[in-house]
Formats: sequence, C-alpha cells, structure tokens
Amino acid sequence: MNPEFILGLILLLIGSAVSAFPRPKNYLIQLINLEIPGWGLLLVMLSYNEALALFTFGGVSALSTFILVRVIEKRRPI
Amino acid sequence: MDSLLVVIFGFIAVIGALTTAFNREPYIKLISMSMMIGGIFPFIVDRGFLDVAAATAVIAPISTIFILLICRKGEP
Amino acid sequence: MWEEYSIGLLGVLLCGVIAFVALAIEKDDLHRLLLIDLVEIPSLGIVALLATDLAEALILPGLVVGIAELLALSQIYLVKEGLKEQPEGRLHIEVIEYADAPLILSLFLVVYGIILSGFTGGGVAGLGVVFYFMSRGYKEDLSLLEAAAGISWAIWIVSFFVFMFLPQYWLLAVFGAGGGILLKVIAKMSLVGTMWGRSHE
Amino acid sequence: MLPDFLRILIAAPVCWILYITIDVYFKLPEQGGVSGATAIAKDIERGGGALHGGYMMGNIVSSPDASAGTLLASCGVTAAGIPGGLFAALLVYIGNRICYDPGYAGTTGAVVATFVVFGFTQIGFAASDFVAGMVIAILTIQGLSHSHASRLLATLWRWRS
Amino acid sequence: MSSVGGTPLFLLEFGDIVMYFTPYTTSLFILALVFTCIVILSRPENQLDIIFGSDGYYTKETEVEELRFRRFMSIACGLACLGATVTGDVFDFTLFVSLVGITNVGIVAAVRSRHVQNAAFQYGIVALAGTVPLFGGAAIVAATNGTLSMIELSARTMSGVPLIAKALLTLGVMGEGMAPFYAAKAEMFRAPGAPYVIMCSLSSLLIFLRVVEVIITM
Amino acid sequence: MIISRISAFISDFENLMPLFAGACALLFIIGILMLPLPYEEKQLYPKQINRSSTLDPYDRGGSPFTRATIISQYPQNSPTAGYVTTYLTPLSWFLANTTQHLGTTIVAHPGGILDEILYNTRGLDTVVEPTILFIAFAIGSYLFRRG
Amino acid sequence: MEVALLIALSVCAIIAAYAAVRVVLEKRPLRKLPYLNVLSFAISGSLLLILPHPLSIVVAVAYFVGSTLESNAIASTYAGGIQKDG
Repeated sequence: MNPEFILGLILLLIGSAVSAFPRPKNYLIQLINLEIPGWGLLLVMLSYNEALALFTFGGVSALSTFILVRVIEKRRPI
Repeated sequence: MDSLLVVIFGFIAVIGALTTAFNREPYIKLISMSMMIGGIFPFIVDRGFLDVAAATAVIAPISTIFILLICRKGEP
Repeated sequence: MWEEYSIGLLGVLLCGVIAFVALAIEKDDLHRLLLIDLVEIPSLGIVALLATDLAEALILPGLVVGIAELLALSQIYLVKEGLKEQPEGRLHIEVIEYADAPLILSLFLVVYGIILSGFTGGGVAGLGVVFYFMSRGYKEDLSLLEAAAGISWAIWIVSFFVFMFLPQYWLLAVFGAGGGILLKVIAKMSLVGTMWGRSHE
Repeated sequence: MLPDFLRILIAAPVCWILYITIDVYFKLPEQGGVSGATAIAKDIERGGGALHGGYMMGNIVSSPDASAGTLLASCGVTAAGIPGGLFAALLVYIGNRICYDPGYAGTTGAVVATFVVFGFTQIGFAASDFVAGMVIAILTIQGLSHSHASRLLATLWRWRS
Repeated sequence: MSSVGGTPLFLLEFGDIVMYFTPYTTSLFILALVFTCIVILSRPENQLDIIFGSDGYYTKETEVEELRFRRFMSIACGLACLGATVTGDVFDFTLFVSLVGITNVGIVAAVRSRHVQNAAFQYGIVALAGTVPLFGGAAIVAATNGTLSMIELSARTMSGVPLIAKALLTLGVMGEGMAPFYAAKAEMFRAPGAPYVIMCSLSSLLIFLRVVEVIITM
Repeated sequence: MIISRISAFISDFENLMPLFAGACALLFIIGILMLPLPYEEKQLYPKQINRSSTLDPYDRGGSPFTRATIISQYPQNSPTAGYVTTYLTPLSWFLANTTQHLGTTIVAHPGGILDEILYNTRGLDTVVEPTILFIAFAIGSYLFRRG
Repeated sequence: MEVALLIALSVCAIIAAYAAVRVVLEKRPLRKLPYLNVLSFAISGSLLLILPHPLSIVVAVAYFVGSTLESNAIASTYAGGIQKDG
C-alpha cells in the first residue's frame, strides 16, 4: 500500500462519482469530469510500475477525448 | 520521497480533483484539472520514469486543447 | 485477509457499480456514450490490479480496442441522429493559428512514437497526427491510409506465423510485428483526424 | 559558507532583479503578446491594478519568459553544470516558439542566468538555492497581491520608457 | 483432462494459447464453419414487392456496396465464432467474443434505416459495456489462479475459480450475444441480405453454448 | 399476464440497455460482498523491480542474444521464448548504456518482455486485437463515407 | 539527499501548496491563472530537485511549457480568441 495507490483509488472514486452524475448535467461538464478517473487509474498503474500501460493510457485517453469532442461539437448547442 | 512531500503533493492532487469535480464553470474546472495534474507529476518522476513524465507532460495540454474546442468561445 | 489486491478490487468495483447505476438510469444517448467511456476505466483497473507483466500485455491492446469500438459507436450515433452540419472545428487562438505549437508538438509525438513502435508508439504517433490535422484543418484521401493499414495488418500476420512456425527467425518477426502494428495503429488513428473535416467528396 | 536558509534568501532577490531587468528591457510590459495576456491585464486592472504591470504578468503566464528562463537554467545548472544551463536555454527557445512568442526574453534570460548561477556556485552557493530562490521571486510577483505587484511593475515600466 | 466436452482429440498450439478440439467444441466448430461457408457462397436475391391489386411489382433497390459490406462483416463474424468455439484460453475467449459483438454491430449498422441504426447503436452500447464484465472476469481468474489456460484450470482438483468470475464471464457473453434481440425486427429479416442477419443469431447461440462449457470446465 | 408484460418490456430494445447495466451493477455489488479474494502468489510472467538497473521497470535479466528465463504457461510451445526479452536494438543498446531513466522507451522499442508476451507467447491475442481494431474502423469509415 | 537540495525542495513544495490554496480561493478564472503559474513554477522546480539528473531538465521544461501552453490556450479561448479586425 504505497501513497500512489491510495491517491489513485481516491481520485478514481471521486472521478467516477462526479462523471456518473455530472452537475450541471451537460456533455461538456461530463467530458471534463471523465479526465479525473483517468488520472486516478494512471496513478494505480504507476503504483504497480506498469509504465508502458500508463503511457499508452495517457495517449489513448487523449484520443478518446478527441473522438467524443468530435461528436459533441457536431451536436451543438450543448 | 519524503513523507512531508507526499502529503503536500497528494494534497494538491486531491484538492485539485475536488475543485474540478464540484465546480460548475468549465473554465474553472479546466484550471483546477491542470492543478491536479501538477500534483500527480512528482509521483511519476519520483519513480524514475523520466521519459514517461516528459511525454505525458506534452500529452496533457493537448487533451485540454481538445476540450477547449467545445467550450463556448468568447463567453465567460 | 484484506490484502492490497482485495482493497484495490473493492475500490475499482465500487467505481464500476457507480458507473453502471448511472448507465442504467440514463436516457440520453450521448450521455450513454460518455458513460461507456467511464465504464472502460474500472475494467482496465481490474486488469491493472493483476500487477504482473501479463497485466500490461492485456491492458495495451485492450486500450486500443476500446478506442476503436468507441469510434465506431460515435459514428453510428452521428448517422442515426442525422448530424451532418459542419462543425467549425478550429480554435481561433494565437497558439494554434499562428504559432508553431501544432507542428513542433506533433513532430515530437510522431518521431517519439516511431521510436517506441508497437501499440504504444501507434497511439502516441496517432495522437500527434490527429492534433496536427485538427489544428490545420487538413483533409486527406482515405484510400491511401486504408491501403497502408491493410498492408501493415498483413505484415503483422506474417510475423505471427514466423513466430509460431519458424521460431529461428524470431528477430525478423519482432521487427515485422512492431513495425506492422505501429503502422496499423497510426493509420487508423489518422483516419480519426481526417474524419474531423467534412465527409468525403 | 552561509547557512542554507540565508543562501536561499539571498538568491531570491538576485533572481528577482535579474528577470525583472531582462523582462522590462525586452518590453514585456508594453502590450499583451496574445489575446489571453491582454485579457488577464484587463482583469487585473479592473481589480485595482495597473494596466502595464498586468500586461507583463499576463505575458509571464502565457509564455516562458525570462523568469522561466532563470528557473530552468538554474535547474539545468543543478543537474549538469554549464552545458545543462545552455541546453535548458535551447529548450526554452523551443518552448517560446510553441507559445507564440519571439523568444528573445526567455532565451536571453536563460543564458544570462546560467552564467550568473554558475558564478554564484563558485563562491559557495548551491545551484538548487537558485531554484528555490526563483520560486520565491515569482511568488512575490504573481502570487501575493496582483494589484500591488502590477503597480510596482508599471512604475518600473515608466522608468524604462 | 476431463471435461464435459470429453477428452481432447487434437490440440493446436500457438504459444501459450492452446486450441483444443473435444467432441463438443469440434461440433460447434464444424457448425460455425458450415455457416461461414454458406455466407461466403450465398448470393442474396433481390426482393420483390407486389403492388396490391394489380399485376405490377417492383424490385427493392439495395446498394451493392451495402450488401458487400454486410457480407464481409458476416464472414468476419464466422471466423470469430470459429476462434471462440475452440480456443483454450480465457482471455483469448473474451477477445473472440468481443470480436463477435463488434461484427454483429457492423451487420446491423450497415442497414440504411433510422430505426435499425438506432437498434445498432443501442446494441453497440450493450456490446461495449459487455466487455467490462468479460475482461474483469478473465482478470479475476488470472489473479486468483495464476493462470489463464482452461486446460490448467480444469486439471486442478479443487477449483479455485471464484463464483463471481464465472458469473461475470456469463454476463459478459450475454451482453455480447444480445444481437438477436436487436435484429429480431421483422423488417430486418425481411430486408435483403437476411442470411447475414441469421449469422447474428447463430453466432450468439454458439458463444452461449461455448461459455456454458467454459464455466463448467473451470 | 406477467409473462406477456415481461416480454413486452424486453421486446423494446430501448429497455435492454438499462436492464443489462442494472444486471452488471448488481453483479458487481455481489462481487463486493464476496470480496476478500485470495491472490495467487505464483503468477505467470511475474515482475521483478531492480531500481539500479538501466532498464529499470522492465529489467528481466540476460544480456543480448542470450536467453532469459520466462515463466510462461507452456514453455515447450515457444522454443525461442526468452530471446526477444533480452534483445536490444542498437539504439536501445546505446540508451541503456548512457542513461538510467529511459527504461520505458527501451522496452517499447522492438525487443523486451512485453514484445515477448504480445508477439510470441500470446501472439494469438494480438492477432485478434488488430482484427477488432480493423473491423471497428471499417464500420466507422464505411458509415462516414456513406454519409 | 543533500541538505541543500532537501531544503530547496521543501521550499518549492510549500510554495506549491500555498499557490494551490490561492487558486482554489480565487473566484475569477483569469485571476486564477497567475497563481496557477506560480504552482507550475514550483512543481517544475521540485520535479528537478526530486531527481537531479540531466534528463530531468527535459521533464521540467516539458512540464513547464505544457502548463504554460495550457494556460495560454485557456486564457485566449476565454478572452474570445483572435479579434477579427476590419
């Protein structure tokens, strides 16, 4: 149980709670909230020294943000 | 890492996450998220994964710029 | 015997419960799509708790697969809602429009991605390409990319059979596999970037 | 050999003078480099500050200027001596290109700071003192009171012009 | 190895992943193979609608490209079924099942009708959510037993696979195999290219049958 | 009748998603209740961390073109397992001899333990994954081009 | 770790914590950015001091430039971007 692990779990829980029930409820807020559990998972991976997985996760989560932005942008107004 | 430093950086990350989570303004959320990421970086560097840290530092703002595309432009 | 594995599993499963409850009561389709992105995180978390090299070998491709399925679903969503109007798709600020930020950053990411190779390199380099396309509003013919993806898939399959049936040539197969997957993932991800523009023709 | 805290407290004003001089010399307080910097300046002026000081603070926020050059150069000297500092200067130049800035202030600051910090290491200071000193120096401008800091910077700008 | 499917007749080894052909899995494999061949060979006919009250009729226009795409997806689905029926590794099985899921989404989504597109989207969401229990179940199996190979797992005298992992795997397969619920609209079966829709149902049936064997064996 | 009502509920595909998500949530809660799960210490491909090595998080022993010992499931099926783990390209050889903290870059470059697992011993997994990628992008680009 | 490094690191970390508190307490988004700037100065200083190695320079610069770019983009987008003249 190292500090990264505990911190990661805290961020994971906060993040998934607020991105499951965003407030105010719109797509932009939910998309921003989605970043928090991502960074939490990154810390959990860090605590197990899974550097390559962490790295790939960083890149891929940015890409998935882009994909979701593309959908939301086409669906204006938010 | 020293336990004092762990507490401080953990505090920055958690307080950043909480502000990101419970604020209602998109811009303030993005600023707080940047703060949270600042708290997380020392942990990555402390493990000695310098290449991962450098690349992640470049990727994080790109992700923010993607999100800025849908923040309403010119509107506080 | 509440050791670290069980505690981690508790946290990750709680996240899963929260996400699935939200998914169960959600009615709006786009919110569902966003929640699906959330639900992926606990599943990766459960795998990450395995804490061996095997865990990483299971996470890496799982990530790439997750994003591919997300892309397919988002495209189905756009088609089903009939959303075709042009998004503006550009950010009118100095850093993107005038500065060299997109060029330098994407160059860095692409070069570094090619050095990395494999799934990781593909993801990183693909991100660089997507960022460049996004900021410059560039459009490219899709057919070239698809051909590249097909060829790289074939390279990878050949390398797989070399590994399985001609193990003495493993060195060749490592390079074939790494390069093939790199090319494939970059090509697919750049497809995302070109889709940012208007639809073909 | 001075005690540790005292060395940091001496390093802070040295860094402060260094980066303020270079920033004012390269006319950072004249106008905002990007629209974000201008907006920050206007916001600070509305909060009771001075416009030209606000421009400088906005420019510091939105691109790596001499203060960043000083910080990163002293980081470089801490890690690898003079070559580290010059390498940091090169990276700061690239960073300036990324952030839509001509890059004179940041690079000059980094190069000058490399030699200043190296000079101080010869008389018993540690390069890491300058990292902490620079953080304290930037705290006095950006982190304590925006209105007072911007008025101070505007006064300095009036002398320059 | 003793399992419900009988003793393996033949093992096909790809490194750590061993495909095993017991009588049970072999029969599923042959079924999948036959249907894949049917899909490859079948030429979907054009559908005729008779105008009521007269002798006239017209042919429903469908694009060649759409049919070709759906046929490609069906073939891929058949190949995925082939893999899913014989693979001897839990994680590999989950991957093949998610491949079946995404190809089924493709088969449904290619139809140009808003209603069907909506069904495809809903099914796609279920399929993507289904990967969560699938991967989770496989990871729990690996963590509690230290192996992913079904042959190893069935060779253990005392089964160490927790019940929750089995339940997660089953639920995941149910999520991926929900295609018939979405395709079971009359218009889908009446639409041109119906053999491809039957492929959906068949693949779901096959992966259901296979997951039963997997969880009993473990 | 209750059965007809259930079948009416299920036949509307809008309702299936909430049903499935609810089932997943329920199962996860059951999973939490069953929790302290025993973690098997004897895992395949275990991690060893050697902080002083230049290949830091991925140092699995061995020098180039020798065999490392890999704890895989069926060692007899992969006769060359262990060579890829120790292999370093010239670039990564240079990096490994120069600096201490670039272990991730070195392992992501061709060669290394993850390439061993992904391409060699568990290659079939990796065959399926690019195929999923391929299928998903085929669906996306087909729908995009059709407009 | 040397004493000088440790003290410098503690100074950086405490200033980072102070800046974080100020970021949270400030109400207006544009006024938060200078405090965020202090935070990123402190963090990039401590990144190097945690592990003084030549490669850490790259990490510190990458983090600093990334954070600056982010602030720049946020501020410019908030301000409305490039004003079209004429």
